[in-house]
Amino acid sequence: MAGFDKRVFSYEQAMEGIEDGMTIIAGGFGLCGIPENLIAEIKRRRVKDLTVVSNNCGVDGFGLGLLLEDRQIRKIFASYVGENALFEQQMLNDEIEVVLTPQGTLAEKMRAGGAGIPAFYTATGYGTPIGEGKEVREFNGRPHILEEAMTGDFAIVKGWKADRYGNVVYRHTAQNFNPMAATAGRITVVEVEEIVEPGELEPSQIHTPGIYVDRIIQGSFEKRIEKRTVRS
Amino acid sequence: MAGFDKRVFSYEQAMEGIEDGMTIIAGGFGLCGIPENLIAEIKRRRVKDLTVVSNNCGVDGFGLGLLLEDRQIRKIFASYVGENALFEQQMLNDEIEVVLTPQGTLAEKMRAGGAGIPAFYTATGYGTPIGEGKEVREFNGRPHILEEAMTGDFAIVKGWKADRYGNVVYRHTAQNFNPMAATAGRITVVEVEEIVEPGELEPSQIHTPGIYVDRIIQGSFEKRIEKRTVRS
Amino acid sequence: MALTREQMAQRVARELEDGFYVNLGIGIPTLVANYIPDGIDVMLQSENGLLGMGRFPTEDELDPDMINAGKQTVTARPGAAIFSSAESFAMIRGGHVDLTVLGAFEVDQNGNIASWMVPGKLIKGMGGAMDLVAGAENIICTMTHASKHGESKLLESCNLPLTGAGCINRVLTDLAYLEIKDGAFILKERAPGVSVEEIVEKTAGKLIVPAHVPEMTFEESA
Amino acid sequence: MALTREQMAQRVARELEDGFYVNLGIGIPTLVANYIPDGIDVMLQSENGLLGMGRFPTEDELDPDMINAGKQTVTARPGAAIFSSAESFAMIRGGHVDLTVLGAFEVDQNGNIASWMVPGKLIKGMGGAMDLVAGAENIICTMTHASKHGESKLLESCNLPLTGAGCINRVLTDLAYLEIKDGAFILKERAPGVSVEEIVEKTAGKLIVPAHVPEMTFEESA
Repeated sequence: MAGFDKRVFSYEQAMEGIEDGMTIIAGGFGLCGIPENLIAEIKRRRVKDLTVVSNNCGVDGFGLGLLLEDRQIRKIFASYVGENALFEQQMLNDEIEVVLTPQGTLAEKMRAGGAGIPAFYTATGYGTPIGEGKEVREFNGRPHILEEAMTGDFAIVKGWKADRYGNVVYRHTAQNFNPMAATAGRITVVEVEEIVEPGELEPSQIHTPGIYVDRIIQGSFEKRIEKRTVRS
Repeated sequence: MAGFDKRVFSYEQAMEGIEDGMTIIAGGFGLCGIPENLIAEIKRRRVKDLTVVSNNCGVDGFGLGLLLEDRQIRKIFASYVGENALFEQQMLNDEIEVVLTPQGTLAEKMRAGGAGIPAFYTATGYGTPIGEGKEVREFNGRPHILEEAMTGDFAIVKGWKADRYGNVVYRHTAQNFNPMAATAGRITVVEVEEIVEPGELEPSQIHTPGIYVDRIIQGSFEKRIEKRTVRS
Repeated sequence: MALTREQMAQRVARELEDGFYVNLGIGIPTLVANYIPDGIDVMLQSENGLLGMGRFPTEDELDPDMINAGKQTVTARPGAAIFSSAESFAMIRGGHVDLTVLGAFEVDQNGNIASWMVPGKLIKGMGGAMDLVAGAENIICTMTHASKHGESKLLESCNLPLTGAGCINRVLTDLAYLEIKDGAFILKERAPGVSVEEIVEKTAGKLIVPAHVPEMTFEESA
Repeated sequence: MALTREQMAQRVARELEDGFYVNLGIGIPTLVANYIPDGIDVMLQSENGLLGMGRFPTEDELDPDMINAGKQTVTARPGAAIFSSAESFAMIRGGHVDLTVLGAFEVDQNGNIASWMVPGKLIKGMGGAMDLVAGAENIICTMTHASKHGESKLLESCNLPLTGAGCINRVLTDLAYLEIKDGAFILKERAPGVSVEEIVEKTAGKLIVPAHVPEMTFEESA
């Protein structure tokens, strides 16, 4: 790997350095735009006591749900954790700690983490259990709560296309949390459907500039659909 | 104007409603990507006592520099105000109030204003005159200062292409402050080089979604170069 | 008679204005999209990062990378924009969405809403609901007026943990359309055949009843 | 002899590492781009929203929509990315830039830097300098060691209003290359033909002088 060539050629290399107890920030919304092969590699490595920051926790047997099977996740920050029987069971048994976080606050915490903003005020959650214990301050006559940024030891991201330099574009609504996750990892790993040559992506149309990205891997994806809804 | 058709067909319409004493948030960096015709229209209307939020203040006779000629700007938030003799003179004569603001903080204040984040912490400016009088708080063992969001009565923005719905893309580094400015205006006016049909812009490649935009106008632009630098 | 889910969606749809950007929550709010009045164009925002949600896809259009916040596969209409979750909630939190429609377990006379958590039951999370109620200036709650056992859900003060404080100003129940103002529910309309007395009886919070409370009307065909 | 501007740029360029993202300020820092060593690839970040700044344009390539933070017309290299000012400073503030090189009026032994304001003189603004020094973990200041009148600019404590507090760890002057650590300047290298005595004399802040201070060398052709 010389200069800015961030390609790796195995999932083992892609997740090299992940250890027990680390914090993982993951892109994806539901099962859309999730780094499915990077998650599978984390399962394969059997690392434990992970803290995961992700909007959802996959479903039974797919996505982050895979990491529940061997109880690899100790704590998760998420906005919605339904659709997963194993998760419910572990939550009820106190085998997993869940920090429910409003979706927009979660996105902004990741963005702030990557952007060097240690904390910000938001009206979201004021007066609710989410605001308990948090500093309250009035701005423009309205109470807001202080929320702190989040970063991870690893960020795992699913892109559509990337160049060797790690510039990434996302496809449709598979973008979701991925761009913020990409900024917030000490080591950011992006798996994509296609790696193209530098110069092929229009510079002003890049969603995640390569400066945020440490490793790029090309993979193939199942892209499971959670709620298939069609019209005739 | 029905539904989401945000086109207007004269600069007079584009700046309708601007009044003395209002706050104008402007896109642009130097003379690159500035809403030059919207500025000219503000000059034509002779509105006074304006507060302007913009990284720079144009040059003598062009860009925001035009608004200095009739002393239309009472106060400006900017990171750099060189390149302008008239500006220097008004500043030395206390005819204009200048609130120097670090460039990244300025960009973040506009973004926060549009995003409903009333305030955020940043290390930028701590221990400097910029930090004086601002709350200091330690995060991760490092002092940060509290900075508040900025919004405007009007935002004036220069785009490249837009559709009727107000979805905008910017060209090259003419993007700069424009996307943040676009989010922070109570009334956001975007002038562009070309208006295209809805559907012509790839949805995931839109820089400014139409929800932020109130008026779109197609214009022609001088695009003056501040520091022409070429190699042979 | 109490409104059907479809009638509730129809009634909410009458609050839409041409050019509105609207976020529709899961359940009855989603149905509102089926009743957008003629001559009115609204743009649906889905908080996972889509402005301009279109119809459900045909089998041929089906794309796993194209979903809405309810995780259903959808399409984008021409002129749609797609963006990150941070940008999506910048829109929401920044007050750029014109109308938000979402369900609730309880609402009270001070505009508090509880919609995400029933202590003792499994908690699945608030998703984007807390951001939506904190960010929107214009919210309609859709809910049943009372539980199956007849207990009011329009309260003096919410019993359940809140989703947001003092942020709701309009409620559509299966019995009535109400506004919330100055610490009281104001009865604006009643469902066809539902008496003011029934609404009074099933409203635990402070209720202001004007002299005349019109009955909602629905077209037969709807 | 004191280093020329070109030699200063050359010396700074030796601190570049393959794969570095680098922000170069106006003046001598800009010249560093001309001396990138063979076999080393760096990506230049320009804070107006360009990662991967290329060479100056030819007349044919000249484009008013393509400038750098110094407002000069530039090009983008293949693999460049262009983005908003908020994104640009997210990179900077978030510590993603590997090396920042910028000028200074004064630096002190505690790593404070003053570079933007001389009271009584016209103030043009700090531009992105305060964000850059607060955000970067790795900064090289380029400056003259002393004023024309011989007054040191490497001080015990900056006299001028600061650009940033405790953020500078390396300084290249026309006389020496120094590190700042634990409240002192550490003399690492001296300009060719410049004596340690001269550097000691012209450094007002606490200076640690190791037993051996190597002389910088420059190729003749440079």
